[in-house]
Amino acid sequence: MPPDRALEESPPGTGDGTAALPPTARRRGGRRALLPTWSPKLGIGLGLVVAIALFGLIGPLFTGDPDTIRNIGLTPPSGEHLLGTTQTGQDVLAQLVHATRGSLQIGLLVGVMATALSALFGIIGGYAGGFADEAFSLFSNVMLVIPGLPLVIVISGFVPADQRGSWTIAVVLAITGWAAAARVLRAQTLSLRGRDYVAAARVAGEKPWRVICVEILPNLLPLLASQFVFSVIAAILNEAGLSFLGLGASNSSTLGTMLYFAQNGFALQREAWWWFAPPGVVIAAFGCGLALINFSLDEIINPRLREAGRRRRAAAKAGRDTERVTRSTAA
Amino acid sequence: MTNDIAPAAARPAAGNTPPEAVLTVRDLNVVYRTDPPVHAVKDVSLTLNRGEILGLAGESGCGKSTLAYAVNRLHEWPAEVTSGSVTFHDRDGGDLDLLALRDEELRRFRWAKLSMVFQGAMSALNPVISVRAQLEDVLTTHRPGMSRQERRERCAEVLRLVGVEPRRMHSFPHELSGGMRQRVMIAMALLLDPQVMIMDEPTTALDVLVQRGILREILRLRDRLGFAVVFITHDLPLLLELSDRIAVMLRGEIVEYDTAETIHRRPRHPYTRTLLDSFPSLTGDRGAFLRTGAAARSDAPGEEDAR
Amino acid sequence: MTYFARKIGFYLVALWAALTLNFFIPRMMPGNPVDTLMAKLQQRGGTVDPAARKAYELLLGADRSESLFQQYVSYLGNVLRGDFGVSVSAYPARVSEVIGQSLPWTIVLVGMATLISFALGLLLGTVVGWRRGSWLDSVVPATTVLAAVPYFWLALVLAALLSSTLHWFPLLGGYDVALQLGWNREFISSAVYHGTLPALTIVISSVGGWLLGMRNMMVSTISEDYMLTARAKGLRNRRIMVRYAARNAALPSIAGFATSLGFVVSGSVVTEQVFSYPGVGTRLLQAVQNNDYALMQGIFLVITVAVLGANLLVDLLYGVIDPRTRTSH
Amino acid sequence: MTTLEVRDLVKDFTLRSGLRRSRLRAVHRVGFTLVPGRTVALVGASGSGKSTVARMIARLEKPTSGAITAVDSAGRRVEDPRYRDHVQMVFQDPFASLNPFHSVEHHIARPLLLHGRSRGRDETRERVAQLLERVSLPAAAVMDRRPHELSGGQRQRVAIARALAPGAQVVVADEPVSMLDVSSRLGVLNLLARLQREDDLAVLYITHDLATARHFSDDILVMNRGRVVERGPADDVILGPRHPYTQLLAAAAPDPELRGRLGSAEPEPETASDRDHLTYDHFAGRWIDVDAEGTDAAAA
Amino acid sequence: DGGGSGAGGSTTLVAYTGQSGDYQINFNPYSPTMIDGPGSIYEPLFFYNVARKDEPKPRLGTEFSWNDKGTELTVTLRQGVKWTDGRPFTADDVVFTFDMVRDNPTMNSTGFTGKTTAVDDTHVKITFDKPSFSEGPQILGKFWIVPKHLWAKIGKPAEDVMKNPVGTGPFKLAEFKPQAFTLEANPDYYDGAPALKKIRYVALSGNQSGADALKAGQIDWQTGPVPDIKNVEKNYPGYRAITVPMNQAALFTCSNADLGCKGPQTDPAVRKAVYYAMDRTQLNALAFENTASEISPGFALPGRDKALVSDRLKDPVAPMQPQPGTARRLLEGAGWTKGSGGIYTKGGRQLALTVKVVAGWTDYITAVNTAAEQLKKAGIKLTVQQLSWNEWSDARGRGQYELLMDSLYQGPAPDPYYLYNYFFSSRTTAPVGRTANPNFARFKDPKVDEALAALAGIAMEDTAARQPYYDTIQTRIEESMPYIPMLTGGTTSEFNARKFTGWPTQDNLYAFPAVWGRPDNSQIYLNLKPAGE
Ligand SMILES: Nc1ncnc2c1ncn2[C@@H]1O[C@H](COP(=O)(O)OP(=O)(O)OP(=O)(O)O)[C@@H](O)[C@H]1O
Ligand SMILES: Nc1ncnc2c1ncn2[C@@H]1O[C@H](COP(=O)(O)OP(=O)(O)OP(=O)(O)O)[C@@H](O)[C@H]1O
Ligand SMILES: [Mg+2]
Ligand SMILES: [Mg+2]
Repeated sequence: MPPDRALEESPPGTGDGTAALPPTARRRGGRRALLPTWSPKLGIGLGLVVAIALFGLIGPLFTGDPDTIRNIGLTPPSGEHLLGTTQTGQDVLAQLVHATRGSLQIGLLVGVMATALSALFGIIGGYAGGFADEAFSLFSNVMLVIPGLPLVIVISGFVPADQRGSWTIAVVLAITGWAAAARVLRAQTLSLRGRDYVAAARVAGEKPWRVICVEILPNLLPLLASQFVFSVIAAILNEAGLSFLGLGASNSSTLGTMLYFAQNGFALQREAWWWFAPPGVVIAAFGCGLALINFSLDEIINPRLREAGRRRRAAAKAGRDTERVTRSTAA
Repeated sequence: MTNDIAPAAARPAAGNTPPEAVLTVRDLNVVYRTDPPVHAVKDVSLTLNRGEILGLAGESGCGKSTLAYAVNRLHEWPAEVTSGSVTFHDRDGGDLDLLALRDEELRRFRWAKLSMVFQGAMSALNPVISVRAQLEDVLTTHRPGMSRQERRERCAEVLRLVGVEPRRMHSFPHELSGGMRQRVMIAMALLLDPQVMIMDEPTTALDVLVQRGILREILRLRDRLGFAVVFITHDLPLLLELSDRIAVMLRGEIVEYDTAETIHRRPRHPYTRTLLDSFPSLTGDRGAFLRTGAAARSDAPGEEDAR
Repeated sequence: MTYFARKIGFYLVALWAALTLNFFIPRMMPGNPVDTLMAKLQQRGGTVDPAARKAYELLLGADRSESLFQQYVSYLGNVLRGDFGVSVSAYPARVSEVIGQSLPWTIVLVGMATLISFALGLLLGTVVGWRRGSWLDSVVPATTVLAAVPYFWLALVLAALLSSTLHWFPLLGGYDVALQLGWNREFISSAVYHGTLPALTIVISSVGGWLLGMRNMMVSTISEDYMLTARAKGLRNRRIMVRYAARNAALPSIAGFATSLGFVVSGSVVTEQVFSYPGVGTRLLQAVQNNDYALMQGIFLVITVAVLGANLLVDLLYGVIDPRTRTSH
Repeated sequence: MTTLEVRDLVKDFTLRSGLRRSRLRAVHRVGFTLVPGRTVALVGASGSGKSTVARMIARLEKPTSGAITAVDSAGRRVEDPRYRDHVQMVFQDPFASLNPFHSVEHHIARPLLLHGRSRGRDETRERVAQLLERVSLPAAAVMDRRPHELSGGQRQRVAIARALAPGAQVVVADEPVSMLDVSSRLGVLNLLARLQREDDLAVLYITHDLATARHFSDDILVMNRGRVVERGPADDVILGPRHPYTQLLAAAAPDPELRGRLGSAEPEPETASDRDHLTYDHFAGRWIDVDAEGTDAAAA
Repeated sequence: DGGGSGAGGSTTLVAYTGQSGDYQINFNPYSPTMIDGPGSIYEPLFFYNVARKDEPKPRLGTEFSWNDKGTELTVTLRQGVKWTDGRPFTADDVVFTFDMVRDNPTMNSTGFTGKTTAVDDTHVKITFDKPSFSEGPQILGKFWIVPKHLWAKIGKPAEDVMKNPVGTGPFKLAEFKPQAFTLEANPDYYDGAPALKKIRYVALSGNQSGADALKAGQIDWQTGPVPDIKNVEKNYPGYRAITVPMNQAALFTCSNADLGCKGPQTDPAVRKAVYYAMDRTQLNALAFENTASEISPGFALPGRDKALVSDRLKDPVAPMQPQPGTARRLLEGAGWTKGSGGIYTKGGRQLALTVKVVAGWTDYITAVNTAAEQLKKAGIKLTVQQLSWNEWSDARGRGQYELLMDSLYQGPAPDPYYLYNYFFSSRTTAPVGRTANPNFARFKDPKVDEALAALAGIAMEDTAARQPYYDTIQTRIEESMPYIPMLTGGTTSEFNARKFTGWPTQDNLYAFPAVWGRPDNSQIYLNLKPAGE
């Protein structure tokens, strides 16, 4: 009897479970498969994101009021103002810290809302099929072609001005940003819906919402995570773009509005790089960090990518192993 | 180009003339450089004779495909042939050390002398290119001198050989049934009149009835064209019926290598016996299986497995 | 044929829905064109007599006695006849005239840039994907940095560097305005010269996305079984890369390309702002800022039709490039 | 003990191509009865409608017409909410039928909880362990693993345990071993056979492998293009096939005993026969036209 | 040439009017969306310099006179003037133009009702049914005379874009492209062809690109902010800048509770406390780069209207330094008490105000943010709310705001009368909820209304007779302060003094030097000469 099948047919309790694991056992699967594999890319990405998040979260505790106006006007970085001041003498570092927090907040809000919307329309549509599916996918396709720019103004108009701020812009960005993801989710759900384990759950008597939440959703997690990350990047970038056009989150401070004020204050023309560069750099670094994290998520969604990623690293190691294997072959 | 199809060669394997080898594999080792490394093929030695059908049996993951790919050097990283040799004995007399071929030589060798048929024909055919284009690809690459007309005719000819109407040439793979796709793959493998054809589970995904039809086709073509076949499957009864000799693989090693008849009647290795017993015979004695009788009362592993 | 009928049916419904939304969205915006115009004149010329308000109300027809539904019906009718009405912000020009004047610039600049970035992305993606795991792969994350930089920021910095400081490119505009418009060498070379930097910024910021998508698809495609068949067939590497790998891997990108073509118009707003480039993006902004419903609707319609049209085209073309879809279901 | 009766089962699928729709009859007037302690095998080539029958029995698909009735030991009809307590299904692909995200315990505990067969964590865990041991798996070692950490045969055992968890007495096994490695197939089949005997289960064993159908079932139904073309005790059907399709199927099954058969000329399958729509019933010993007589006559 | 492409030849003046996006052809001087023409192509009868108290300069008219009651205006026309198509200009053209404006409500943007008759070929008479001295500058200075022989054939003159404009002006259209259009000197101009041969107007995308183009020497004249305004001459070699105080920046308040205004700002004490709490020096430095100047709480321009500033005002100009004491006294006098956090309260409600400002108007945003900090020190809480322009103007029109930041604008002649008539007359206001135009503060004072009515019947030149009424208006305004004066905003223009000479200077402000000022810019074009000629 081949030893590696010992467990398969051994009477209960006698097999020592671990020794008899089939060769595939070391492959990752289940919940652990949902975690990205560690790689330098992921490390750098997480590092950037965490650093910027901390910067935005606890930074405000250490800097002063970003709105404090000083008569010194525009000054380059100095010991007192590490990143200099704006034309109204406001401390750029303090502004940057608050703006980062504002942008993160918008990114997070949009990420959550857009992902929720796309999950709602994509997964439910995909699972329910039939008319609901047709209607949902038509709706998402229409949403895909609606221009977002005027929606910003329209939706802002419905929110009382004194309650307006990053929320409003986040809602708009979410509303205009979920559709593409929903299409992807729908396709994925359609394929998961046909899986036997979904059928098995139904045979076991599970309710539809439970099938969706417990059987289907977890397997969509990497995809959802990737879409979340993506919509956070997109939200921060779009918010900056809208702000540049003067349509942004005007009553809250974000990196976009900061850039907008820098631009309006002729920061670039005055070569006040300390005012213009940092917000862009923070956005770029944050987006880049998220993109790097997304690389790892991509590898979960499409395991073939992982193989490609591993090649190089393993190749270096291969030299050492060859020796060992050939020796054991000879034996 | 009709002389591409050699006149039916003698069938040495079954006859009395001493067998002439077309492919020799000696002490082949293949390792997957993963973490930890997998030693997928261990010291395998095989000889494939001209016109013979060699069955390669073994359960999933024992290294059958790895062996087959190694012969054609299809492996990419992380697979690596660590030692051994594969020699091709050409009809014209020359020997080719396949593992030593340079890239361009290897490219020329592939398909011209040794062709392959893979398991899933749907995925083995490019879904977005028509069947004809995929057939002609081979000819334009390996027979650059051929005219369009000749190419067209050659494709039609091989399709006819495998029993597919030539006008289906213009179809795309998904427009063909599974059986037809597999036939197209075989037709493609015949295009250059190779001396060896490696078939890696060519019928596993097919319906029993279709499978039968294809197997019959392979035998017929082999008899007519005289190529040798390496037939890989885990379906031992099928091999017993089909092949001349059988090699049984277990965890990368060949544990038994003999004529089909011997393996069927007098299996020596316990694993071969296990394998044989895994397939209840259709027409044999029903009592041979454990369903009824005292033995069936317990499904103690030893008994369940021992057959 | 029914496949096409179904597709076209879907697009018609989507078009109708989009048209309807386009009708209502601008109408929900606060403010009205007359006040906007008044305020603009005050801001610019200084003096506006209070009586002007009445005059402009009459001129621009701000008081709408028609019910919303009537407006909607006549809007749909007009749109079908290709009549989008009169632009308030460019009164008394017709919307079609305003758009017709600006659209070619946008289409040429942003369209070409999108095309170039798509082609370049596909090409680079093919090469990087084919040589996956080699040092080339480490270039990929770098391109995402470019995509993560806010576009206008990148554009402004590049413009400041390449135009203002190094004087390699002209700073603003679509051509040397001293030249005569027309299909002569001088004008075209001036237009190309002026378009290079804006196009470059678009390409830089968008090529990474195409590259990454194509690279990932290449990696997936390479492990398909038919790639193994192709290698076993002894085909040349180049042929395998192009005909087997790249051709199949490019399919999803092509669908994405159609969508991105549709967004050429709306995506051009920022580019045109930064480079003072003539085009329809600025018009959109102008329409939004001036409560110019008709112009807004006209431009939305162009965007919608462009997006839907591009998608329809790809849906139909997809049948040609991907035979599997032709007989699906 | 539950008995399951299938009568006059018909299933039509609507195929959509563009705006046009067409109907495909996947199952046509199929009828049979599953009784405790007996295994019925459903054999046939690909696309003959076997899985569709199974899915209708598992209520994953609604029959177009016909009836599927489960009757419990007291002779009462099993109505909807309780139906799943009685009838369960084992799927073909052990890799796809277990959710890679959940542990083995979850897979078995859920039906236990859903069908009120256990309460509380500890009891559930204990019952899961019992079930695992019944399917010859070391409960302690396996319980907290996830499907990918198990071999195919082990997974199929988990799937069987899951089917038994609600206390089902009718088990539909749709090609339970065709995806398994050759060497673990018999183990799973033997396990099914043992459970069937011990619990007096009624089993519908779906397969395209005539050999295992013969050895692991009492009766065999042969399906072709949605119809049952032959029925009878296992040996009678395999060794003495009457319907041309059954004969063809039997001839196609590899059999080392018949070495050399492949090379020799074989009769090409007749494309159409006048008996195509008839059913040969070995029990009755005659040809039956279900279209005329209904499945009651056949299922007798 | 300034070096950049697009600048044109060395005799072409490249002007940027702030146009963002392409031009849409429209040379109809009566169209609100016309892109140019008034003054340059079409001429008024006289030129009124709003920047300085000048006599009106003759253009098509040579003299004018009112009767004593101000109901009859007689104008003498210039002789020997030709339209650019060669036809002679006559009194008929003037009559036609005036009648056309009167009879086309869509063109009549000032509510002109006069009857115009041609006395002879060179004299026209306009009669009104009530005293209309104040209408003079509008009629004489802003009615663009158009050729009867062409315009009489147009069915709807308000809706024609005049692709080929024919006028009497010093310039005519040479070429139109959406990205730029060019005017060239009219060789047959009655005063001789202007020295400036070509003017090219270019389209850019706004202030930023204007500043960039200026830096690159691609434009010769623009009106708008540039970085570091004080050092234009150093930063842009050859260029000069000029700043003219013109519009008064103020915090508009919805001041009139009777008309439906709500909030603490309806209390005059609060408005005045805000007025005294502002640090105008700091505001000027931080928000306006010191280009703004003093403001009079009576809203006469301290420079131009110096003579009219009432000596009965408490402050002839608003204090540049904060006066916290005064503010405190005012508030406490009105019953406000300092509450927790240093903010005044009354009746349990905090002295908290919301100020609306247009998102994107950075100088104003900076100003209100700065003011918020300053007011905090004085115990007044100011919350800044940025709105899209559309919403902001909607709120302003309907009076749905507490405070907003905006500026008051002047009329067609250098006289504060127009501003008072626009912003402080009860005829131009409306209850909250209905659109006011432009008395957004909803200020209503019978004494002011009376004074305005009286002023309409007194000739503009008769300053002695007018002054008492100005005194009344200014003191009432100071008393009530519906628009809380901040600073007088300067309009800054930058121009290429190396390429052209003859630009206005602070000492010789012969026209308001804004490139978008029409017909002011034409007056400047007429004065410019290419350098070195
Ligand atoms: N790319 C790979 N990386 C690492 N290990 C691999 C790879 N491909 C195959 N293996 C391992 O090599 C061994 C042999 O695999 P191979 O595919 O040759 O088996 P096989 O006999 O063809 O099986 P099957 O019948 O399932 O096709 C297996 O243990 C497998 O896990
Ligand atoms: N959801 C469906 N929609 C449309 N047609 C279907 C559907 N499911 C099955 N069919 C069709 O019904 C017929 C019977 O299918 P079924 O899966 O029952 O066959 P089967 O006997 O189980 O085959 P196999 O041995 O391949 O599993 C086939 O022709 C199939 O194409
Ligand atoms: Mg294999
Ligand atoms: Mg099936």
